[in-house]
Formats: sequence, C-alpha cells, structure tokens
Amino acid sequence: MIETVLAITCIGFGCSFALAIAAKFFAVKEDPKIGEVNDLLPGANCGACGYAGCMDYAKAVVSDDAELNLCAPGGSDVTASLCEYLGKTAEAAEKQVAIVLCMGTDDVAKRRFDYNGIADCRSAHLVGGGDKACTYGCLGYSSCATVCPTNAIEMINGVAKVHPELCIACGKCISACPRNLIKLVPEKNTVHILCSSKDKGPVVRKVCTSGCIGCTMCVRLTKEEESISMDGFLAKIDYTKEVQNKAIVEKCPPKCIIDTSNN
Amino acid sequence: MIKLILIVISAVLVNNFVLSRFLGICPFLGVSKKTSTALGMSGAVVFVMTLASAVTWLVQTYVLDKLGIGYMQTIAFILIIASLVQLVEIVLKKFLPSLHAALGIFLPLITTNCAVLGMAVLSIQNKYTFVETVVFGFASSLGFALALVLFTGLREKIDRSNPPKAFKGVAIALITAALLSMAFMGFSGLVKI
Amino acid sequence: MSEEQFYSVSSSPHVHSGASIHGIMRDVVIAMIPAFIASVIFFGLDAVRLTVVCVASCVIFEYLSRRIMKRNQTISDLSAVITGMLLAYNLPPSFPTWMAIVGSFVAIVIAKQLFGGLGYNPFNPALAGRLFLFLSFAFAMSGDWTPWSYINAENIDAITTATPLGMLQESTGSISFLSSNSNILNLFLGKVNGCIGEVSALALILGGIYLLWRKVITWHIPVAYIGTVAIFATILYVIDPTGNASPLFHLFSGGLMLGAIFMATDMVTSPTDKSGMLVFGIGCGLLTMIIRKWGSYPEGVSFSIFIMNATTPLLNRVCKPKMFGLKKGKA
Amino acid sequence: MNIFKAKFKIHGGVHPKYRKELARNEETKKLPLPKILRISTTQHLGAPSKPVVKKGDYVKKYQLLAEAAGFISAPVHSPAAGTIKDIVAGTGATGAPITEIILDTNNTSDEDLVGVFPTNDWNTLSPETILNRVREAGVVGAGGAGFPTYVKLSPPPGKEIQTLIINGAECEPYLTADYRLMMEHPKCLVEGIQIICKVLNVQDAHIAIEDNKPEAIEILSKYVEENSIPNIKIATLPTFYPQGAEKQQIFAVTGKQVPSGGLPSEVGVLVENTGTTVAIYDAVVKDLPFIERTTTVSGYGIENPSNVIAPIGTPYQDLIDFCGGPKDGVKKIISGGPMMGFAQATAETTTTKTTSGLLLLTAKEISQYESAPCISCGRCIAACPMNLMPAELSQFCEAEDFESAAEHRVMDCMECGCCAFSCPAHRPLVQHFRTAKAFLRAQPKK
Repeated sequence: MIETVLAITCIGFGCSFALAIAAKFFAVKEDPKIGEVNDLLPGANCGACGYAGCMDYAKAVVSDDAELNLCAPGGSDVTASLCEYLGKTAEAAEKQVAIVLCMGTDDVAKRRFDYNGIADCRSAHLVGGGDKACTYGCLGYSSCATVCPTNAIEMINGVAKVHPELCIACGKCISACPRNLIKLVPEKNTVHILCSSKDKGPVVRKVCTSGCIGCTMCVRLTKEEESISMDGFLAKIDYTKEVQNKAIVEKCPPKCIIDTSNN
Repeated sequence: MIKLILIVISAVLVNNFVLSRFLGICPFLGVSKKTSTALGMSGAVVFVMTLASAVTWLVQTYVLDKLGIGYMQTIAFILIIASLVQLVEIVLKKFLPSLHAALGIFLPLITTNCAVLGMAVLSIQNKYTFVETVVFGFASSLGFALALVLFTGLREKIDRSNPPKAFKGVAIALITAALLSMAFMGFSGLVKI
Repeated sequence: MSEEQFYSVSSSPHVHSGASIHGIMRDVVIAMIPAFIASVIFFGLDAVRLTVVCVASCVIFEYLSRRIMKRNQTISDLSAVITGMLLAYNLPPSFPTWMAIVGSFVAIVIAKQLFGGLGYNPFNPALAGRLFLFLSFAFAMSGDWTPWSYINAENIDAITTATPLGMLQESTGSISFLSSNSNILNLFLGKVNGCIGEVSALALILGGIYLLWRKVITWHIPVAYIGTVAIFATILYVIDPTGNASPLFHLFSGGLMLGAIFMATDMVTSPTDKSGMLVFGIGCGLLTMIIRKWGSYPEGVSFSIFIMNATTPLLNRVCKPKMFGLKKGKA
Repeated sequence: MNIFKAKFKIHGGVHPKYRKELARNEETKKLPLPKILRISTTQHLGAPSKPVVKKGDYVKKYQLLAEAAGFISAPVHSPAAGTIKDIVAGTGATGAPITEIILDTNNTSDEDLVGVFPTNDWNTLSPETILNRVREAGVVGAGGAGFPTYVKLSPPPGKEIQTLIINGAECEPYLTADYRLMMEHPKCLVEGIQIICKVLNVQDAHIAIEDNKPEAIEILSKYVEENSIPNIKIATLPTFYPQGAEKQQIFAVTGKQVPSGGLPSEVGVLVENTGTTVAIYDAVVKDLPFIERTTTVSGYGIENPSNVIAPIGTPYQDLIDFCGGPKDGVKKIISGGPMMGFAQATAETTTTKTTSGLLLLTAKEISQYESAPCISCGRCIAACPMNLMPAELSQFCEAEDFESAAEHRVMDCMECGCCAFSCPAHRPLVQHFRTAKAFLRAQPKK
C-alpha cells in the first residue's frame, strides 16, 4: 500500500519538477495587469463575451480595451469592478436605441421598376439605384434585420421597424443599411420624424404620400424649444432636447411625425 | 517490421481514433471551424500523444508492473498527460503566441481528451513493446489529425449550407461526422490485427 | 408606357446561355436509360420494381421534406429522380422493397435535404443511401440468387451464386478461369450477377459518351479513375497472374463503370478545377483497388468515392486556376 | 498583305447569340435635333465637370457648358444652340445621382455656333497642340468606360508605349456602331490612328477586328493598301465574348499579360476604341468638340433597329420614337450591350458620351435570375476570362464574407458577365461581385 502512495507521489514530483524548469526556461514576459484583471473575472471560460476564455478577455480588456460589460455570468458587478480597477467609466450614459427614419411602407411609397436580383438591401441599392421610387427610402430587403444579433428588427409591410426593448445599440444595422436610415437615439426621446428624403415637397409627394414635404410647420410650432430644425427640405429633430409640443403629430400634413410614448 | 506497418495502417485508417473508435470527439467538433486552428490542434495532439505513449509505457512497465499496482494506471497516466499538455502550452505560448490564442480553451482540453488516454490504455492492453507503443501513439495521432483536417474541410463547406433552423451549427456537423465515419467503415478488415 | 407596366431591372448580364439545372439533370437521366434497359433485360421485373420504388420514394421524400422545411419545391429539377435511379442501380435484384424505401429516405432526407437541398450536400446522396443499406443489411445486399436470364442460358455450369468480385474475394485456389475471354465478354455485356444497374458496362459507357457529348461531365474524373484502376490491376496481375484477376476483369466487374461515369462525376460533390478532378479520380482508383485487394468487402467503388467526396473541399482549396495577370506565381 | 491572324487564345469566354444582323446593313442615320436636351455633367470616369452656365443663359453650339474638375475629368460642350432651362439633380444610366443641364433647343438654327478652325494638314501640329485639342474637345473613351482620352494619351513618365491597338472588336451582341463606323469612315479612322501614333511616337499599330466582320476588314485593309501606310496592320481575332476587353485583347494580339491591378502602359501597349479614334480625328482636324456619337438602337422590341448619330443628352424616348417606337412586350430597356449594359427603369434617361447602345428586349431574349444554390458545376470557372473562381466567390459574397472574397481576388473581376451568362442555376453572380467590390472599396485602407 505504501509503495503505491510513494510511487505516485514520485511521478507527481517528477512531472512538476520538469514543468518548473520548463516554465523558467520558456518564461514569457506577461503584462501583470492581465493577471489581475483575470482574477476579477469569474473564470468560467464560457466564451459568452466572444473571446476564447477569461484570460483572452482579460488580455483584450487590457491591451485593445474591449467593452467592459461583455461578461454575461459576471453581470454588472464584474463590470463595476473592472471599471473601478481600470479607472474607466463604463458608458453608463442613458440607454441608446436604434430607429429607422423611414415609414414609406409599400401601401404609401411607390416602386419604379420590377427588381430581379439578390434580396439584400446593399445589393439592391447598387442595381439602378434601388427599386423604390424614393431614392432615400428603406428598400425593405431586411439587410438590417438579418445582421441584428438580437433579432430586434422586424420588416413590416416593406419597411424595417426596430423593437426598442430588444435593441442593445450594437450599431451593426447602421453599417448594414446602404442608405444610412438607422440612427442611435436616446430611448427616452419618443417623438421622431420618420423620413430622410431631402427632395423638394412636390418631388416627395410624387413618390411617397407620407414623406416630409418641408412645410416647416413643426419647426414653427416648436420655435421656443428649438428642438426641430430644417436640413434643406427635411425637418430634423435635435435629440439632445426633449420635444414638448406633441401637437405637431396631428398638425404635420403628411403625418410623418410619430410619438411612441402612447403605444 | 511488418507489424509496425500494420499498426500504422490500422491506427490511421481501419480503426481511426475519431471515426471508428469515437474517441476525442469534443476537440474534433470544437476546433474544426478553421483550418489554421485545426492544423495547430493536430500538431499539439501529435506531440502530446507520441510523448505520452512513450512515457506512459515506461511508467507502466518499470513502475506500475514492478510494484504490481496496475490499478493505479489511470491516475498515473492522467498525471503524465496533464503535465505534457502544460509543457505544450508553455512552449506554444513562447514560440507561437498567435496559435496559442487561436487554440485558446482547446489546448488545456487535450488533458481530458479521451483519445490520448485511450491510446495509452490501448497500447498497454495490446501488450505492445516500447517501439510499437510509440509507433501506435504516433499513428493514432496521425489518424486524429487526418480525420480533423478532413472534417474541417467539410465543415467550411457545410457552414455555407443552409439547413433548417434546428439543424444549424453543431447538429449538421454531427450528421456530417456520422457520414464520414460511415465512409471510413470501408477500410474495415483491411488489416487482420 | 402605362404606370403599372414596370420594366424589369437587374444587374448585368441580361442574356443567358439557356443552360438550366433541369436541362443538365434531364441529360443525366437520358444517359442512364441504356443501363436501365440492360437491367430489365437481365433481371426482368425486379429491375423495374426496384427502380420505380426508389425513384418514387426519393421524389416523395424530397417533396415532403421541402414542404416540412417550408422551402421552395425543387422536385422539378429531376435531381431526386437521378438519386433514385442511381440508388436502384446499386441494389441487387432480390432486394426487398421496404429496404429500398429506407435507403431512399437516407439518401434524400439525411444526405441531401438536411443540408439544405441540392448544392449544399457534401456527400453524394445515392452513395450515402447505398452505403447505409450495405452496412445495415449486408446479407440482403449480397444475397445469393440466380437471375432468371440464367435459367435458359446455354452454359448451365456457369451458374454462380456470388458476384464475380464475390468469387474473387472468397476464392483461395487459382482463379484464372475468372479472367477467361468468355467471362470477360459476359462481364462487358452484363450477362453476369451483380447489382441491377452496374452489370452492363456497355450500357454505362454508352451513357457516358452521351454525357461527354452533351458536355455535362468532363473526361477528367472517369478517365483518371478507370485509368488508375487499370494500372493498379495490371501491376498486381503482372506480379501474380494466378492470385489476381486480369485488369479487364477489374474494369468491367462490380460498380466501377457506374461509379466512375455517374457517381464520381456528380458536380456538387466533386472538385471544380480540372487538376482537382484528376487527383479526385486517381484517389478513387487507388482506394477502390486497395479495398478490393485487401479490404474485407468485395466492392470498393462506393466507399472510395464517398471518402473522396470528403476530400473535395480540401482539393477545391488546393487546386485552383492561376489568375490571369499573376505571372509572378502569386496565388 | 497587312492582315495577320492573332495567335494567342485567352482562357474562357462565351458565345452569346450575337443578333448583330438586326442593325447592321443600313447606313447610320442622323437624329433630327430633339426639342429638349438633358446633358449630364458625369459623362466620363473621374470627377464630374463643374457647370459654367446658369439658368436662363443662351448658349451657342459647341459652347463650353461645364469645365473639367481636376486632372481626371473632361469638359462638356453644348451639342446645339438654346437656352438653359434649369440645372437639376437627375439619375444617370447606372441609377447613380447626377446633375443635369436642361437645354431647350426650340427654334434655334444650327449655324449659330462658336467658331471652329479646322486644319487641312494635321502633320504640322506638334504633339502638345494635338493633346491640347483632344483635352479641350472633351474626348473620352467611347467604349463604355469613358476614361478621359488625353490622360490615356499621356502615359506616366518612364513608361514607353511600343504597340497601339485600335479596338474594333465590338464583342457585345446587338451593337454594330463601331462596325458601321469602320465601314463608312475608313479615312477618319486611319488618319486618327496616325495622329495617335504621332502623339505617342509609336511605330506599329494594329486594328483588332473580330472575324465576323469580314467587310470591315476588307475595306480597311484596301484603304491602308491604297494609301500605302506601312505601320498599320489588321489583326483578325476569333469571334467570342469578351474579345473586346482591354486586357484580353492585349493578350490576344501581343501575348503580353497586363499584371493584376496594373495599367496596359506597364506592358507598353495602349488600346483605343475605334469610336474614340474618330472623335480624336474630329477634334484635331475638324476642331469639333465631342458632342454627338453613334448609338445602336436594336433588339426585338424596337420597330426598325438602326444605328443613329444623336447629340449627347438626347432622351432615350426620342431615340425610340425616331426608330419607329417600341413593339409591345418590351420587358427591358438596356443602355449599352446586353452583357455589361445597365437596365433602365424609364426611357427618360439621356444619352452620354459613353452610350454605345440602347436595347429594347422582349421576354424571349432576356433571362431571369433566381438565387438557386450553386451546384459547383464549374461552368463559370471555365468561362471566366480572368481565370477566377466565380462559384466560390459568389458563395463567399452570399455569406457576406467579403474578406475571403478579397483574398480570392474579387477586385480583379471586370464584371464581363461570362460567369452569370453560363450559370445553369441562374445565380446573379455579377451582382454578388459588384456588391463585394463596392463594400471593399468603401473599406478604409487598413
């Protein structure tokens, strides 16, 4: 019985002795910070942060300053300890949400040719400038919906619509849209102008009945708050300010201003 | 000499460790996403298995058999394999940091890789001599590498396929692995060993 | 131009050669008809039964799986019909019907539709079905039977229970009678035992010529495959004429012709580049002869093509055409 | 004899139905001046030209409308006298937004023009003055790309041009504009070639013509024979598409391969389109700016297909009405050839200096794309003249893996359309590559 214990412990010592030499001989200069950050992490090596294990995430946090809130099992307290250790403030700014600035659904916006090709916005935009009569509007081939990691975007009647509660503001949909219709806006802003067409009124009315015709009604009504300004023939909301005067939603002739606070 | 060649053929083709004996499936599925990581992993496994076969045979014959404590075989083997893997990790971190990062979690996983332990135990059961054990270790790791590289090629093709939602990812990979092992059954009986 | 009548707008080019998947598959079906006629001549009703059962069940399985997966219907591109016919050609006449249906299920649903349909499957569906049947119902696949055409054949003593390759496998003594001219002629014409579609090399070669003429397949895979088998068999024959069958025997026996002309050249699962095809053919040839010579199964064609299907993605990566204007050998 | 058979055969290429017989036999007609001309300021590759006129101005024929903006750009001249009604945003043939100068040419006379000073002997002019005239006349490549010609005729220092090839291949189906040009104006073409030879001081020049145009070959070789011009020879090329592509033609005639991403001048060759050569002749000898060009109006959807000389800025609708109006069942209007041309949404788009053709095609002639999966049959790989692998490339683009597409050299694809032409699964291959190239071009250079 005693020989077994002795034999195994000898093998154990032999191996650990060999490893000690190897560790010394092949030592790799490592940034000490990585080790410390690694200790803050739960060490589950689950890969939810998208890196191959905790050590890898620690390295990414220290060297190429990856996001601090990616550790799913750790949750907010790991994020907090990481921030306090690295002295950075995780952007705890208010929650951002993506929104698609177009409401030219198939019943209001016209198409101008019968498109035969890849059902993807980026490709469709390159063939004849896109088959939607309005050259600014949403083509509806759901490139943004396919690229969204949390499936927060749904295609309704040919136009993309973002569900704010699912959106994690990762910004993938912004680069996917060839017409740059998607913006990141603070979640608390509920009034939006869903149009991005810079054409003159008559041109817009010919292609889409719910497009902004540049009548500047909303600008006049919110004059004191200066929350809406004209960019050529398109009314634009300044998202740093809250729009108080909700009357503009009814007053807007083409009805392209919406207020999401009620529904 | 003939016996060595037969061992190699049997370990690589006939009873391939992954496709016929179904050992070492988790790195087989885990690392076969990209060819570069697959090659890196195969290299690491070849190194570990060959060394492990030699060391485990020595320990078995000169320590365990001598003291008649064959039953300690599993613990001793795992101890040796684990330290060999740690050695590989240190060496890789020093000379091939990019590969070390790419392999990530799968490198320490080799310790629990049943192919390595399976090979060590099998070579003892088949009563191979020292040279035969090392050749068997090397050949079985070659078999593992062959299956892994073949499967990575297939994996990159089926990653571009669009199976129904339920079968996306590992499910379709497992079906492909099943078809691949069905193909390798063609070699059965190639070698009467 | 009234508002409603929109012009069609697409990316260039706007004209097309007229080729279609349906067209290609139709040519392959036409090329397989001589083999079907030969199978009916030699094996009669069984051949018709098996072919009809396999084709029908393949088409039905494809229809059902496309419906369940809510995808567009693709039974009109005839690829399921071809899989059905190929699978039927690989079955012996006495093969039970229900097993053929199971084989069709494996071929269409598991080996093809689960991957997403035509073009996505890494392995040839017909081969997957055949191997599944071969490994699960070994007895039924190689069963001993005497095709009715033998009853009234003149050389009564030539009735053999096993297939030519089966005899080669089990025989211990001299098998030079296998390589006699009359036997080779029988093999070539198809008056011999074996699976219903693979026996008549003549019919298969006719189909192959039709495919080459229609440019559905290129010569690279069949020539490389059959060439390798011929060379390998000749080497063996020269070393030991009594112990090994003659090269011609190896060429016309078993499923080599069917495999080389119809199954190895399946576009989806074979390399796209000419040099890749040659390597693919040679690989299939070597594996077939290795399995026939030393393996425990008499027939190696299905296994070898199946294994080479697995190497196709690697071959596609290694054998690439050199780009125009890259004189300095950059990939 | 000054005719020789080009001996190098390029890889790939396809044989579409050429259907050139539709508009090949009659003389080129001249379009009466349309009432409204909408002249685009992007008539060429490079920066769009800047308008120098404003709304309400009255302009004479040949008067400068927009000046070149930057080195790679070209001026635009007024094809007729008239008043500028407006300068508005419009959409070009490719669907991209452009600025259009709308010219109302109602009841104006053709003589009301800016003075021109033709010279009777261009040999007296120095290469610099020739180059200047070419630049001021706004001559651009008429083959379809529209690269400003004077930039092309002044190769970068240190690059010596040994051979000049005049591209008379016109491999696109339906189009016969260059063919008619070679038949009707051999003199302008040959002298244009001599002018280019003088500017580049090049010894030998070849006119490359496909062997499906025997009459053109015969007329040109007879003209060159009579005027005993030693240094111009005619190279006959086998007829297939894309024989007219620059890199392919250089290889076919000289056996040299233009390196990937490089310019033809790197192998000492320059290719010029026949239409451009005649435009150079007009600019240098007749001192005429590039204000009109021949366009083939063809296809089974037009009443009487023919070649028409029309001023730039003519709306397609005027061309269609001039050729007898559309038949019913027109499914596609294409600007350019069927292999590389752009399908149009409406007939309001206007011609530019690069509009080589206007096709009205019925359903019988065109194909529909369906994104069926690729069965890797290898026909596109056999057809690709650049020896790429369209099958694999399109699967990368489908999976939006544009990095691997870049590794497989998608940027070297010249969008000739041979792959999509021969794909049995009717996959929109060229659109995949065009999307990938646009994405990769937008990437900041890492």
